[in-house]
Amino acid sequence: MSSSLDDMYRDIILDHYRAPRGSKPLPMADIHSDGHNPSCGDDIEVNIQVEDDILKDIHVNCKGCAISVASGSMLAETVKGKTFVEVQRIAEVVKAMLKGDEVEIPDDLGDLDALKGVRQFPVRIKCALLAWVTLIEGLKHYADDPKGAKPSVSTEKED
Amino acid sequence: MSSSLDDMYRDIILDHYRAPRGSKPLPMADIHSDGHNPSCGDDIEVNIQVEDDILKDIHVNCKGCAISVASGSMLAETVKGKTFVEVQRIAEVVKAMLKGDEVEIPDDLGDLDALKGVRQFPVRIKCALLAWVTLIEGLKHYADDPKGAKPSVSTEKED
Amino acid sequence: MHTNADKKTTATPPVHRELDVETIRADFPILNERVNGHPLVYLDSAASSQKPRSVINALLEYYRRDNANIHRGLHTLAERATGAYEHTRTHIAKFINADEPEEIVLTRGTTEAINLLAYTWGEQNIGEGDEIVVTEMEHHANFVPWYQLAQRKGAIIRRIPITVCGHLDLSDIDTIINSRTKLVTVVHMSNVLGTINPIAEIAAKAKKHGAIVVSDGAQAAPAMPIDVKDLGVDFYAFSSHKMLGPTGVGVLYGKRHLLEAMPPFNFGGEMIQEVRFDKVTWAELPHKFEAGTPNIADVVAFDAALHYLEDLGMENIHRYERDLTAYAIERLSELPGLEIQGPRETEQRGAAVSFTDPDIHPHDISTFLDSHGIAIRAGHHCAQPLMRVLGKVATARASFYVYNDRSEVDTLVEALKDMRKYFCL
Amino acid sequence: MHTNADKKTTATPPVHRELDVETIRADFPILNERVNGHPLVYLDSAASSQKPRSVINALLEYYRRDNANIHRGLHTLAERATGAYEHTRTHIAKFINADEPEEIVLTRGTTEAINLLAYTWGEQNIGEGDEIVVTEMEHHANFVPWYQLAQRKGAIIRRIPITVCGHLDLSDIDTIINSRTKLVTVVHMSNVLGTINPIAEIAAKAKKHGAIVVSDGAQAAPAMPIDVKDLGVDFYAFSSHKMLGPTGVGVLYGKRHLLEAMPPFNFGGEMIQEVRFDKVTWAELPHKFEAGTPNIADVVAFDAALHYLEDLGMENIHRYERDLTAYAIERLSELPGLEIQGPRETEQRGAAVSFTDPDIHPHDISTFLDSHGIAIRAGHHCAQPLMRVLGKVATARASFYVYNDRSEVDTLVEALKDMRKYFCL
Ligand SMILES: Cc1ncc(COP(=O)(O)O)c(C=O)c1O
Ligand SMILES: Cc1ncc(COP(=O)(O)O)c(C=O)c1O
Repeated sequence: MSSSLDDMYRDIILDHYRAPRGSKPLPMADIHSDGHNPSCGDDIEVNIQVEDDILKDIHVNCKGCAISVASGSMLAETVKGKTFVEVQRIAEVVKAMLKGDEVEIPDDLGDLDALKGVRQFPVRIKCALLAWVTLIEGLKHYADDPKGAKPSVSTEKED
Repeated sequence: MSSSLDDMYRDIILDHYRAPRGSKPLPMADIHSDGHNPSCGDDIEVNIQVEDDILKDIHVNCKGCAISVASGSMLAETVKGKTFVEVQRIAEVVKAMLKGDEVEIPDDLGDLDALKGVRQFPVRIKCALLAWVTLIEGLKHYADDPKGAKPSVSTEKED
Repeated sequence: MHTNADKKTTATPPVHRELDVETIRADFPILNERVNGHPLVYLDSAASSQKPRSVINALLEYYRRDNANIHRGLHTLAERATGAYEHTRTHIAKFINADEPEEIVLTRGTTEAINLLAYTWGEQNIGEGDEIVVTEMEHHANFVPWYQLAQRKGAIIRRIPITVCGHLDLSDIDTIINSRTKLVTVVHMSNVLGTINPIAEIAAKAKKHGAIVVSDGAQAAPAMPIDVKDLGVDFYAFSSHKMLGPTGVGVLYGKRHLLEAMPPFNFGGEMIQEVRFDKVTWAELPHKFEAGTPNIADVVAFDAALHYLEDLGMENIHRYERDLTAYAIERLSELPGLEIQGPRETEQRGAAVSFTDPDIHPHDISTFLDSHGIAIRAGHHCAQPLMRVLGKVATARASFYVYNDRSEVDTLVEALKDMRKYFCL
Repeated sequence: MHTNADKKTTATPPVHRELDVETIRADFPILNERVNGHPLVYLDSAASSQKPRSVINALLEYYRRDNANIHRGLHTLAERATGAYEHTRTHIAKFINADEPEEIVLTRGTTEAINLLAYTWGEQNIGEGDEIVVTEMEHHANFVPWYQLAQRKGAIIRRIPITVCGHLDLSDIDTIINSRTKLVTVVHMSNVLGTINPIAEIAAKAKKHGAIVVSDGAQAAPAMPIDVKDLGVDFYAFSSHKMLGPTGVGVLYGKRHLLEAMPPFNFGGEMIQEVRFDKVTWAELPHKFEAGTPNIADVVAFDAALHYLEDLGMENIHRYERDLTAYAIERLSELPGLEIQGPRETEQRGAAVSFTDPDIHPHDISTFLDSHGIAIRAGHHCAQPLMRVLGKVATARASFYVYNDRSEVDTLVEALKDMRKYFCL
């Protein structure tokens, strides 16, 4: 097995992929956001229940490759219970990391570090990004108009 | 000097080129025909004075390369004084020869044999053809309508 | 076997002969590459084939001895280059049994060939309410240009659906093709399903209504003997790079009277007869459609690819691929849950085999196989409408060519077994 | 001197250095050819340049090691091929000082680049009564597409005339470019006259009226440093095959905001984002304009050509050519009756030198020179409107590049003397 393969599919990623977190549907979500990468066929749905400025609960439904599913699962695990401001910051850090910037992943977000291996596979970066961009879009949309229609994004325009 | 060059520019051709026959304008021509090869810039004008079915006199005015000028000059020399039928036949023989068919050039048309060397230079065949095609077109036109407008042809459509 | 094709005219094609794959493989330098520590197993020829030494050498020789711009040159190199370029055109005409070289227009590839057609024949002949018939299994190259044309013109796109087995469903063909039909365009062999479509049969239906018939031969031309007359098509398109030739060369075959009636596509040098500031006239076929300096070197080298194919014999290639595909389908069927797309029987099928795993996304399959040195393609294969019909977002696709053998199928199957362990255990 | 360019990033370009032509010549295998018993004297680089070994080897290496289809592949070869292809795009952007690789669209050549522009930007932005400004010295590639567009749209073509010395006559420029002007397109260097036009100055005039500025760099890009920002152009087009690169590759540079607003040209794979039977969306720049499998191998090898040129230094090339051209003009002027077209002084002039003999047709000149191993071009050079202005049906043209030297000019001049004896004595 080549080591770069194992760099990408780290145990932690395979673990998230096999048992995605946040897979329980949320009947009463406040934020809904859809992501879609047509060339991959990756499809993601992010639903969030808000309480004050906290992301109280989150549901991520991703149909896609191991990377996009694991990334969505990590997202669900990471952001649950955090404030809007914190989540925004984390999402930006992950985006920067995936795009190749040298960023420090805070210790309490240790799992996310596993996504770094994806950078060796340029065509797969957008898979890892999809969940995060979908989340950011959802938050932005909610801030602008809490009752608005749900946004729909893609990460294929950025590569 | 390469022998193929001398095959094309035979002395007889250079002689016709340097002193083209039929260069005297005909004030009272019955047949007028124009030929033009845009990609070469070869331009030819053939004017013929008819008496009964004989091509009594001919004027060929060719602006072009040595091959087109020599071919026009040979044409003037050859067809002068011959009948329509004879000329038609000669023109077809020359066309066939230039296109690579194995044809016999009658002894009395000896000079024309010199045009054979052109066949080694595919891009120049249309130069040698131009005068003959212009002549044929003029004859055809005259047969159809002796008072009609003069035709205009090109040999660049045939290669 | 004489596989290092040269420029001599090929003798009558050998019949009923097995391909000697070992000898063939020796002609393809890239097959000695190692990928991620494994010998390269190249199963992505439907995307682009590898090139034999004779084709690579033809390029080399061209640039070392003959290179010059063509058609307007009166010097020796220009004449050699022009001769070689036109020689390939003549060869292509023979290869697909066209009437004459003037019916062969050289393009960048299948995509450009079809776009040329839509911009010229299409602009001129398609009007409001006219119908264009396509199939559900078209590559984007043979769908989007027609879709755009229809949008511009107010024309209607009608589709021939597919059966669950991956064949065209011709049961409604007599309604789909009707008196409003102006154009019927059908992929000869699907790049996803492998299906070989009954072009002649469909062409006959189209002809009854006076419609023009186009076929996209990008996958078929590399794989089987092509006779445009037997197929009954008016236009046929294919790409050099999928049939052992260089990238950047494609072919649009068209019947002379149709090509003659069409306006030019691109404008510039070589395609005009005369240009004045106030009047422009076009060159004769096929130059009318080849504006500017063409991809001379690659066209010249494509000749060597055709020779290579002819030396093997297109019938032999077809038979060999059928056999290898049958073996691949048989072996892939051993894998639990693996779903194979397209026809099972190999009578009307080529060597592109798409499959999906119930649990593993095709992109993960491809990445995993690559770590074993195995190159396959994963994605929608530029056939998103078909993917939607199949209910898939993507498939994995292994595709085989003359240099592939059964042992490579075995390597693929073993790796797929490992893969399930890797991702699912 | 390090002329065997490789893939390492080039250091800062060498300044004020003489070209070492002997070393350069050793890099071009074709220069060892003999033609009609004479060593080849290749004076036809304005039609197509010869290729250094590094470019030929890049092709070879690509096909031997990396060949695969690009962009959608998830396997190693596909990633290598994609990387190499996109690497060239980035290199081109740097070579002409574009802001970003997305502003570089890869085409078959200059001709296709300009046609793409006319079909997309032109279709969208030119209407009835709008004016398109061209010059009298345009190559057909930069005239006929605009002429056709104007015909379709009822737009008006206006021409910048030339002076007797072969420069653009800008005395009426403020009438020619006016508030109705939508597009100004000017050849950067004339392939017939050699004139280098003041693009920046004309662009400034055009910009005052909000017109778009296009320049045809087919002859200039091989010969001098190009900075699209200094030139002030919106679009710039050129061809690989005239600048040491393979045939089949060209470049359309365009400013991002303009490219973004333009509709696609060809339709098919790679250029779409999503295709449904009833809706199609486009991929991002630059892929929107690159439908289908591109000419991958040649694009990859073009990188080696750019390296080779950079290693020599474009400033050095320009200076060398100027010097050689001055020598050629001086020597040709010795010949009685020979008429040289274009500027005499070499400050604003490149290395294409057209001439005519009062008694001998350019085709005969070319054929005669070829018998001495000398390759020149004769004809209208795809600039028939200019020929009409010059009052010529054709000219002979000798053109020089980095591998030519003064001794070859001497050979040309001696042969021309022999020629007059051959034809006229
Ligand atoms: C000034 C100019 N423009 C355009 C072209 C056309 O370039 P291409 O034939 O590579 O498309 C040429 C070369 O022939 C040229 O010299
Ligand atoms: C069926 C089919 N049609 C068209 C194409 C497009 O060919 P190209 O990319 O060479 O233009 C392909 C290949 O990608 C194909 O498989």
